Amino acid sequence: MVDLAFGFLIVVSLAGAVMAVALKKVFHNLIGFGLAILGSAGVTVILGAEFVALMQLLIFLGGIAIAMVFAVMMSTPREQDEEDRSPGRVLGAVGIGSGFMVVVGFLMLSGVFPAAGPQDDALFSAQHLGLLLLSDYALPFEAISLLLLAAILGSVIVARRSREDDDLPTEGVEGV
Amino acid sequence: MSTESATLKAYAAHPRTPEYAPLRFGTLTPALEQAPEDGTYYLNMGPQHPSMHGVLRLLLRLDGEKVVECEPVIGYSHRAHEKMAERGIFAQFLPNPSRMDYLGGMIYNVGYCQAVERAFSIEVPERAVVLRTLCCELNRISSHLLWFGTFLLDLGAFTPFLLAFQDREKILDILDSASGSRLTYCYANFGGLALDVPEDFAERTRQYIKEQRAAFHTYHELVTGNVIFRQRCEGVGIITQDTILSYGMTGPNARASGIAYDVRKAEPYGFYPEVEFDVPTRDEGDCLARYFVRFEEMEQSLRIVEQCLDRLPEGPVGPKKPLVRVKPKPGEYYHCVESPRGQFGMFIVADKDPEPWRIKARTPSFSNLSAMAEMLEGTMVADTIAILGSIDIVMPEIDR
Amino acid sequence: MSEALSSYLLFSCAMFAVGLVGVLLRRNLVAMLIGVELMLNAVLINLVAFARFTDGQPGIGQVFALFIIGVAAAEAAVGLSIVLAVHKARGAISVDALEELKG
Amino acid sequence: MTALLDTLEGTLGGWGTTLLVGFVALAGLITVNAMFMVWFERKVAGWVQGRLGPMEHGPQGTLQTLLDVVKLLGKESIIPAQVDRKVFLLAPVVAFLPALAMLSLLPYDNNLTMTDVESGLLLVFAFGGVSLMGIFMGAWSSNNKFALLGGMRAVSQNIAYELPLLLSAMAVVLCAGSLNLGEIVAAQTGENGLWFIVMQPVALGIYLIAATAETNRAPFDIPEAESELVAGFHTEYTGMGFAVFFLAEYTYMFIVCGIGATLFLGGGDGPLLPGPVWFILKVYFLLFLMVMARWTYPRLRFDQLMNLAWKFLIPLSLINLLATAAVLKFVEVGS
Repeated sequence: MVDLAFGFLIVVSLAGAVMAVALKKVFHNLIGFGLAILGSAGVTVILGAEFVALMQLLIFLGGIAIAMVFAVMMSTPREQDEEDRSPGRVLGAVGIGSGFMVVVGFLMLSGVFPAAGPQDDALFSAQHLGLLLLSDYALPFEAISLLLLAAILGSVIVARRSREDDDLPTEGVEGV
Repeated sequence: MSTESATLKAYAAHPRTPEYAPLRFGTLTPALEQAPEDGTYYLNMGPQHPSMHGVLRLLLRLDGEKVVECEPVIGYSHRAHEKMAERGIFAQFLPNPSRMDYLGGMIYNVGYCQAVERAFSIEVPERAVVLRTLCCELNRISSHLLWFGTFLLDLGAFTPFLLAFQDREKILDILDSASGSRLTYCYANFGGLALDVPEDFAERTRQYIKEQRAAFHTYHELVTGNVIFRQRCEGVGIITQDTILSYGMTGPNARASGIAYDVRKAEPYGFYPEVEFDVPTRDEGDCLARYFVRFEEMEQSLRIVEQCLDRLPEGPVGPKKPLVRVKPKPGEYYHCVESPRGQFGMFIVADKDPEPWRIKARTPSFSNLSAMAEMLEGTMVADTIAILGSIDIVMPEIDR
Repeated sequence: MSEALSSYLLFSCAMFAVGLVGVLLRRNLVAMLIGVELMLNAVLINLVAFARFTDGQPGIGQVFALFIIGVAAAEAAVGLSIVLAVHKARGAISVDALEELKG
Repeated sequence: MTALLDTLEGTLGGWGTTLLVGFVALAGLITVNAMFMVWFERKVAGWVQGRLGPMEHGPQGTLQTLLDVVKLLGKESIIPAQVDRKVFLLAPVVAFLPALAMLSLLPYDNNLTMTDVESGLLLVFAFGGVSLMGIFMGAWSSNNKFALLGGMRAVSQNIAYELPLLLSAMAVVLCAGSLNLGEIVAAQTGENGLWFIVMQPVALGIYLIAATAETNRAPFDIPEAESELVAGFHTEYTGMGFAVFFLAEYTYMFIVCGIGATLFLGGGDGPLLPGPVWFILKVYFLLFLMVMARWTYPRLRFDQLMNLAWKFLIPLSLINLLATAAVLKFVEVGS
């Protein structure tokens, strides 16, 4: 049963990933991206990491995908399909991608990892993760929060600057 | 225009036809095909839109949700009322004015009659004068109630709409019992009224006044103090006095900006000089001020109705035989009345014929709408709807 | 199948490759961003899989998976605001609009 | 009933039976809830506005919704020429499907949850994001400016209100010490357990406001504000497409109120009546509040809505969270 679900999720997420890359309209890419994330969140659940899967859904799907959709809506639909799709480009990109896949896949499969069998589920609980984050990994945790803060400030500044030079009437309307 | 037909040429040569004015409206339409370069876009609101009060079309150029430019496009319910007047005798135009402004039909009907009576010196019995005033004020309340309902509907509140309509229904019943029609009245005719009121009229009206005062209390509790309503209205769509004067806005919209002009006081007609009432004004000029002015007007109207009922004389309500053919005196005449939306004027040009040579109606909503386009710039889409609702326009009155 | 480390590794490898192709192939900035996110997602699965099937504290893999999610969010925030800025300035969201950044 | 289950288990196996029974139960719940809610909403509206509401079909008009559904089913589904067909058709499904998953997570009683997930609360909110994708797909593919504006509004609103929603729920999570919905209920029903409405009245207020906004209900219904945007993101949808969006909206209302009842009102806790009945009663009490708000208030403007979220609700919920944490710490130190 789990195998069946695993196979299904892999097919769904790889199909989504291919859609996300191959289709021409960015909005369709985004739908594919959403599918890929849904599928891989399922894979993460099968791996027993429920909390990580949740975060995948919440942040990749709820946050990033929505933000991207927003960016797509801001741009006009016309400019979304003028793209260079010459056979050379496609072949080159796919060639590099499959080359990578072959090399890294081979390396991974031939690698010897200290196998431990499936681990105890208690070590995968959100509680355990929370304790780890606040004890052993407190420093990286803080670093990540600093990174996020910097990213938010940076994006606000970048987005703000481009707003300054529009000369449309702004009086009487509060900033959103 | 080389292929102009003989008929068209003759028509253009006719002294009645004015020169074609350059078309101001609709010049933006071709731009709908193509988005402007600067990231703004056109949004075509109406003529089929839930909150365009009939068939107004607003062409908005938007930057996100902000209105950059606004162009009202009118004419979708043009029925050539003024031209119709020239084709019949004066009495044949009687049913038309109430079709122009279907919310203030009684006032338009009475206004036209008074204009003709004043022009050709027709006597009106005292009872008819009082009854006309009374019915006009009831009509004003019903119009304001409908405005109240639709304005709140535009702001997204549904309940006040139905409450207001329930109260308006009572007025319509009363006017129905007197005139026989509910919306487009033809109650007044030259020299008086078509019918006398039924016996229980005074009693029913008094009962209604009592109920309406209680209903006003409900409205205030439900709406006036509401935080969201205040936020949506306060400081939104401010009309300055300059704008009002330059566009010739009248009525509650002008009074909400502190211009205490009311035809009933400035150029008294009918029974108004005899009754006591105030002209409510506000200084803010925003949507909230217009809301308050209309509310206070409804209360003043109730006062007038009460006084009319108290002082209703006995006697005939019109000439024994209906005055169908009036005897015109050549000349130009203007008479204006206070409609629920402002100054409604009838300009009559008469020669010796029994038909009017020309009738021009000065309708208030046209000026009000023209000024609105100026106010909308820089507001948000939601405000557009709120402002449009607060101005209270009636499209057939603009298009005629 | 779901009990073998190699199947997860192959899966994440494939997803990473698809993301890589996306970044190389597309000229649209948002589409390229999608490719990058796919790659990050693949790495995340890899980390969790290793945490599940290899020796050592299983929390570590997950903690780093969470860090990756955080980095992905930060990257998306900055990336998208750059996309918006480019769109405002150039009227297009293609990398070709940024030619002059070449040295 | 058990015999039927046994037969099913014989033919389909354990998993299949669970799936089938769960699916049938959820589908039943969704349909019955939507039908009841539409009728309930009309009746409450009638009551507020001093009229009767539907009266014609069935006692007190109870069959009115059924007939409405039949009407919608019989309508032609118009697909405008310029839409992106695949996305257009997919959108209502994407908007609706997460509802199934979310409903299966609700604890209808202490031990009655279809899927008991360790972090069930977070999962519910995560699926909320998926349904937002559906709304957006509908808005984008319609190729209509009103729909697009509605979609933009929907997304900004949902992003803004997701934060206070999560933050107010987190205050409860702090009190309960768990993200599991069943355990949150258990924390309120134990020996000296108190419903969290007592400890977290502020959070409940924030939660209700944010939940109303998340489900795009009046007075926060700006994504589909009919007086401005005609019908917002579902302007171009007719017949079944519209019906599915409609169904999704009512199901999400049930879900957010179910979560609200779980977090603040003790889930299925109550005397005399069995747990699920109490749960349903509490959910419909919260739904009644939402319906009343719809028939009482005017709609907010877009920027006012944003200001309410960013300048008032989020700081308030942060302060609430902080105060909760501080109080809990003091209690812990004190004991």
